[in-house]
Amino acid sequence: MFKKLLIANRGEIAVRIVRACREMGVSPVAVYSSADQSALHVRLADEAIHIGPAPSSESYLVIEKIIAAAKRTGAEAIHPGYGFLSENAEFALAVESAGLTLIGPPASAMKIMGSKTSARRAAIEAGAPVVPGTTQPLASVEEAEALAATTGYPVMLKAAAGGGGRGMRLVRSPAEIASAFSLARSEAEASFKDSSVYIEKYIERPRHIEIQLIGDREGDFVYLGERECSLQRRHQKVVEECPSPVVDEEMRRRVGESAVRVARAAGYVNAGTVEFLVDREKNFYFLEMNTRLQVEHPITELVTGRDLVHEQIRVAAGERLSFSQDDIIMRGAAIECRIYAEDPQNDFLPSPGLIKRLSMPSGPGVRIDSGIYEGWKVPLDYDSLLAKLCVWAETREAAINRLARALDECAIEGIQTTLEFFRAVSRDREFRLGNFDTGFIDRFLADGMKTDNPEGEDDRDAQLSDIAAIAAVLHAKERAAKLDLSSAQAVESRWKLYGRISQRR
Amino acid sequence: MFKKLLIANRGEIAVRIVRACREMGVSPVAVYSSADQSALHVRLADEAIHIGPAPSSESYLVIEKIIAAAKRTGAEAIHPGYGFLSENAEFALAVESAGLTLIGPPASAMKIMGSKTSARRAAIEAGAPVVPGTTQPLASVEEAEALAATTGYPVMLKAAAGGGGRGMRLVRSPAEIASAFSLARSEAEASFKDSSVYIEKYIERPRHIEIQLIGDREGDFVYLGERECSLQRRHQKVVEECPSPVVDEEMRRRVGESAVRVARAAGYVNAGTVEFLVDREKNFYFLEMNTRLQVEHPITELVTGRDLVHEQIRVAAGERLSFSQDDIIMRGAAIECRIYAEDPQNDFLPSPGLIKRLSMPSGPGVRIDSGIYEGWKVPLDYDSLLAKLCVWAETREAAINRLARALDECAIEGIQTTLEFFRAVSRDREFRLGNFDTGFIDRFLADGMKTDNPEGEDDRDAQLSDIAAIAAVLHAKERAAKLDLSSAQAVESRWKLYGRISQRR
Amino acid sequence: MKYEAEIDGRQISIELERRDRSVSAMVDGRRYELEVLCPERGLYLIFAGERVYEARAWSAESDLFTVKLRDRVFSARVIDRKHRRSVADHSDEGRQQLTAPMPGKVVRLLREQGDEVEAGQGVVVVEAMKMQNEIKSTKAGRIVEIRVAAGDTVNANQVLAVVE
Amino acid sequence: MKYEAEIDGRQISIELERRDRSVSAMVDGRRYELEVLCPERGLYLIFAGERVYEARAWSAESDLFTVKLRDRVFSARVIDRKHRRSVADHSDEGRQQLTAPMPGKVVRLLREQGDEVEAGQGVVVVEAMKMQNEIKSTKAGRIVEIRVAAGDTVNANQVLAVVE
Repeated sequence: MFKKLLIANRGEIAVRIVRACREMGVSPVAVYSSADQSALHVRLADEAIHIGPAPSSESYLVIEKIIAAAKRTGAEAIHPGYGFLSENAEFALAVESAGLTLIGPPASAMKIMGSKTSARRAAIEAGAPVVPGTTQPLASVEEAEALAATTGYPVMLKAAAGGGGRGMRLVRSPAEIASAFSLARSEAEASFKDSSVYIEKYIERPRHIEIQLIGDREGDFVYLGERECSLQRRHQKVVEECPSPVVDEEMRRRVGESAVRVARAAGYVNAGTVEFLVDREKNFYFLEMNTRLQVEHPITELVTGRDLVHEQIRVAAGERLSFSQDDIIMRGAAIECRIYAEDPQNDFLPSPGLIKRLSMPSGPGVRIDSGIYEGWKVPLDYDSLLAKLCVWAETREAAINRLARALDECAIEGIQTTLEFFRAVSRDREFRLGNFDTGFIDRFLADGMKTDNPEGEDDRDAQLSDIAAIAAVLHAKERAAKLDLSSAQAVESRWKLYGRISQRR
Repeated sequence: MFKKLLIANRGEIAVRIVRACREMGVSPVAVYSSADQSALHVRLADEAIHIGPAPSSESYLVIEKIIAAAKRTGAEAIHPGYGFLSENAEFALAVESAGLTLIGPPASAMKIMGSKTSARRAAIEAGAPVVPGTTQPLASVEEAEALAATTGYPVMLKAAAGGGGRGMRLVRSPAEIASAFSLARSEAEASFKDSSVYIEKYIERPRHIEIQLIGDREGDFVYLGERECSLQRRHQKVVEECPSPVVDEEMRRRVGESAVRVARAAGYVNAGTVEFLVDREKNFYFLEMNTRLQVEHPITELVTGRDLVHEQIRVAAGERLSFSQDDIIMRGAAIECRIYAEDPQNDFLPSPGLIKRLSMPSGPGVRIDSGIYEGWKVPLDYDSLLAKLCVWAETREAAINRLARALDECAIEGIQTTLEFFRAVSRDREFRLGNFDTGFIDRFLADGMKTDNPEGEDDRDAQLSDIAAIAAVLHAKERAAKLDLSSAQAVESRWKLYGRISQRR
Repeated sequence: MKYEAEIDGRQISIELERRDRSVSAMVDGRRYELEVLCPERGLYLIFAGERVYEARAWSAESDLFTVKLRDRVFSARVIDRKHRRSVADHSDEGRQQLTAPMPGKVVRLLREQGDEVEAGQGVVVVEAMKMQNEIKSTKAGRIVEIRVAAGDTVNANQVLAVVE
Repeated sequence: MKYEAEIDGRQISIELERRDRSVSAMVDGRRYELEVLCPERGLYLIFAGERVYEARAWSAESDLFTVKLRDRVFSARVIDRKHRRSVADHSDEGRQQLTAPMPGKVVRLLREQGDEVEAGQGVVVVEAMKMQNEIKSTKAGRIVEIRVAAGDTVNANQVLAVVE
């Protein structure tokens, strides 16, 4: 086992890895930018190396600085967390050339999964179902028509060089395809200076699930069930659960085995996640593979009872997997809420700043992975994830009830967060029924985050709002009084001080 | 299901029950003494009733006040927690006569288990092994000799009216028994004005385990494995774990079934715990039954994945058990530390007072059940349990490592707590090996809580102690500076205030 | 003492008397006799008969408060009658101040001083936490002043530009 | 600045200079060049080369500090040279003050004023948190004063009785 491990990350995930190190008797080394010197991950580490100014392009993303920090402290391994350099094949190679161990897959596997085209090819070769269509550019509108006829309508035309929704056209019938094709092409040309367009079957109201897996260096793989990640806002996950409400034992086995085949085909090692779209008929399609630890890994840990970060470190140190496929038993249900520093009342605008007060829930079935503390000034330089609130309970319904309870105990004062938004989601009828797809949150927000009030709630609302107004007035008075009082007291204590000094003389 | 439930308790267990209520859609009602008006369990409740001055004999122990509070708020059920009225059969009867439901066993079962003699009789009738001997007074030294010969030496002579170790004599051989008998008798006479003495086999270096069980009103019972409770100080449990390091699947089944037979014989309903002594040969002997929820129930919840408080409430509401014996699967290992307001450096003297700062651990596998908050003044009127730190991990070893990690993250400033003591226990070699009995803690304390330093640690110690001294000096300076500064600032702001006032004029 | 407040957009008047722990309040004619403790800074434990409410209150701006009650979060503005006018002043007749809705960094300027802008046209781009935000003019006019440059760090509510 | 300190019973001398975040310290001849941040009240984040230490410091009495460093808790007394004598004063030659080791309630008096006591004999019983504690005289003598009565609430270190 490693004696010392460098964590090339910040925030809650760096804290998560520090904790795993402590639990394994490995000394954790932190790196930090100038914005993060007093960050929680630094506070909890044994050693900490400054790697540059606040912008991540000059600190957390600079490969040479990370390697140098590892060399300087004598760390033998590097855990990249998620984001930053975690899926950078060049970084993986640099770590290897420096004679260090990366807690992650080999660069070759990262490369295969790093490009849409090669990942899709690998998935097809491994026999995993992919969204029907082609990633090759369409030569003509006739080819588009022919392919659309084969896959069946609706289809999606996508710019090959695309991203962010530009150069995309949904086509619901053969009548629309010719004009859509030329529109998509010209939009692609305008946006990316590349008019190539390809065609894919359009999955209506899809769900988004992903399989967690881990493999050791001897080529053994185990999948640890799926996570449901359909609750997204602008393609960013906000609520995840494990297991998915639509996946049964048999489907789990099929999707899981599919995921393992894809990973094996890519020569994958260590923890990774294979994402799938699921249509209304529960057909699943390979989407992509994330070649790193995921933000939402804790819900898999809660349900399977396995510690993914411990296992990652063990596998990277050359140990065999400590469990086999038969050892993976799903128990109960877990849900994660990503607490972002964003204002749900104001179009989710970022809200960095000082955390004046912090109150986190605890008790049965609650797990908090946090990168913040009371008095910490959340910097504006990095992404807005503050902490993750995860709950576990015997059933999905019990987990949702527990989530609502835990959210009510939770308060982050000083900045705006998504807590309020989650309180509304946890009480939403459709969410509680498990009836949702990747469009749920946009629809939910368009409806004004309204939850149905049980009867008699209107009276309670009026009273609550009166009590809230009274509290606001009390607080306004208190603040004003404190200002006066503190000055008065201080003058008095100043007198005392002078008094004491003169006595001493 | 109940709409409203009154919690006849305080501290962490009241908070635990409030949380269960919230998760089940039941409105929680708190009661509080004058010392507890701003206690955490009050803060989290929907309604709160004042039931008298600080002494529990005038508040939490007054049956009429509890019943009146339930009546006044319209609560349909009462959860007594542990301690206070939880094992009081008179209270159980009063609740029943008031037309309310007690979350607990019927008064009849409490009565049977409330007396040593009737509990032992019930256990014998149910076929559970008991410590060989008799609870009947010995008529003569000859009878004592005869019985000792049957059970085998060593034996213990105990005052029938006894308690607190008085009137107890350990007899290791036939030669000692005559004088021990007369000494025990006269000590019993002096202490309790009752010279009756009985005989019991003395279990050397016993372990203390207990079976958690729960039964519904239809007479179905399920046992939820055992807890190891050997780590005691002055007969007070301080560290518990689940499962016990010495119990295997087969022994668990035997002890569990024994426990269920005892409960069934007593006409038991709801959650209860049957305690056993285990000798070096793994023979187990019925000790007593606790007819209530135990302090240490969370570790069973962590390992079995069942929520005992939810199940208690469901069963009390007339529902059938939501799981069967086959559903109970033990997964991994859990440990609980009871954080007491006591000073381990000073003979565990109580340490009530103001909690100036509070920092609780979180992350994977950590559960905190706490009754305190930063700014809370721990009253001197009640027992010293502040919070429970529980950890869960895949194996016992991993759980101990996690415990050490979590304890290191934990800080309670302002009062003395047992945290430091647990840090030493978690690093103790014998504890880590699982080699202990009920005498472990006394021996550990007698050795000065010393843990073996790994090599090279002495240098680290010297450096750490220097750094600690520097921190102390920095803090001393800062405090002194703050005193000066705050006066200076205040005078300045006073000036500004005057300035503003005069400008307005 | 009388206060005007606005809570979640609703205007109310509050009369409030406090003697130690006892608070008598009249909210739009509804009377409350309360006992109030303050176990933590900004935390009010409010007893109303049998009911108990834990209210957390904090403020971002001087007269704007956030109040959390269990599962509900309220925005409350407590209005001092004397200053009412000055608070209302905020949006001037002819001039429009473009302010940063969040702390961040000015990434680039989309217009220059002296430019004419349409309503809804972006003037400055501010970035924070990897999200970019176009600060738009809400009305047509001329940019009379730009107070920031690319690269500047700005606070929430800081004036970035003035449109007339 | 020079300080005398006692840490876990060990006497040390500390010379310490602080300029903003930079702290130079000499502890019994060992030199430390440190960078120190204070992210929370009483919490010192100390950088020593590559190493980082999170130290929490708090005090019960004015010159007695508790310092927690990860898994270790230290007791430190920072001694102001001028006051050294007065601190040492604590235990008088002939007189012995019996003090409460903890806050609590006086349950009963075991002796009366004027009684002779042996060393180790109990004088007052104080209860807190359901635990009773006999406060014993450490030497033989006569109880010249009892300052509390049964039922009184006492603070830690409060003088309960005086034995001469």
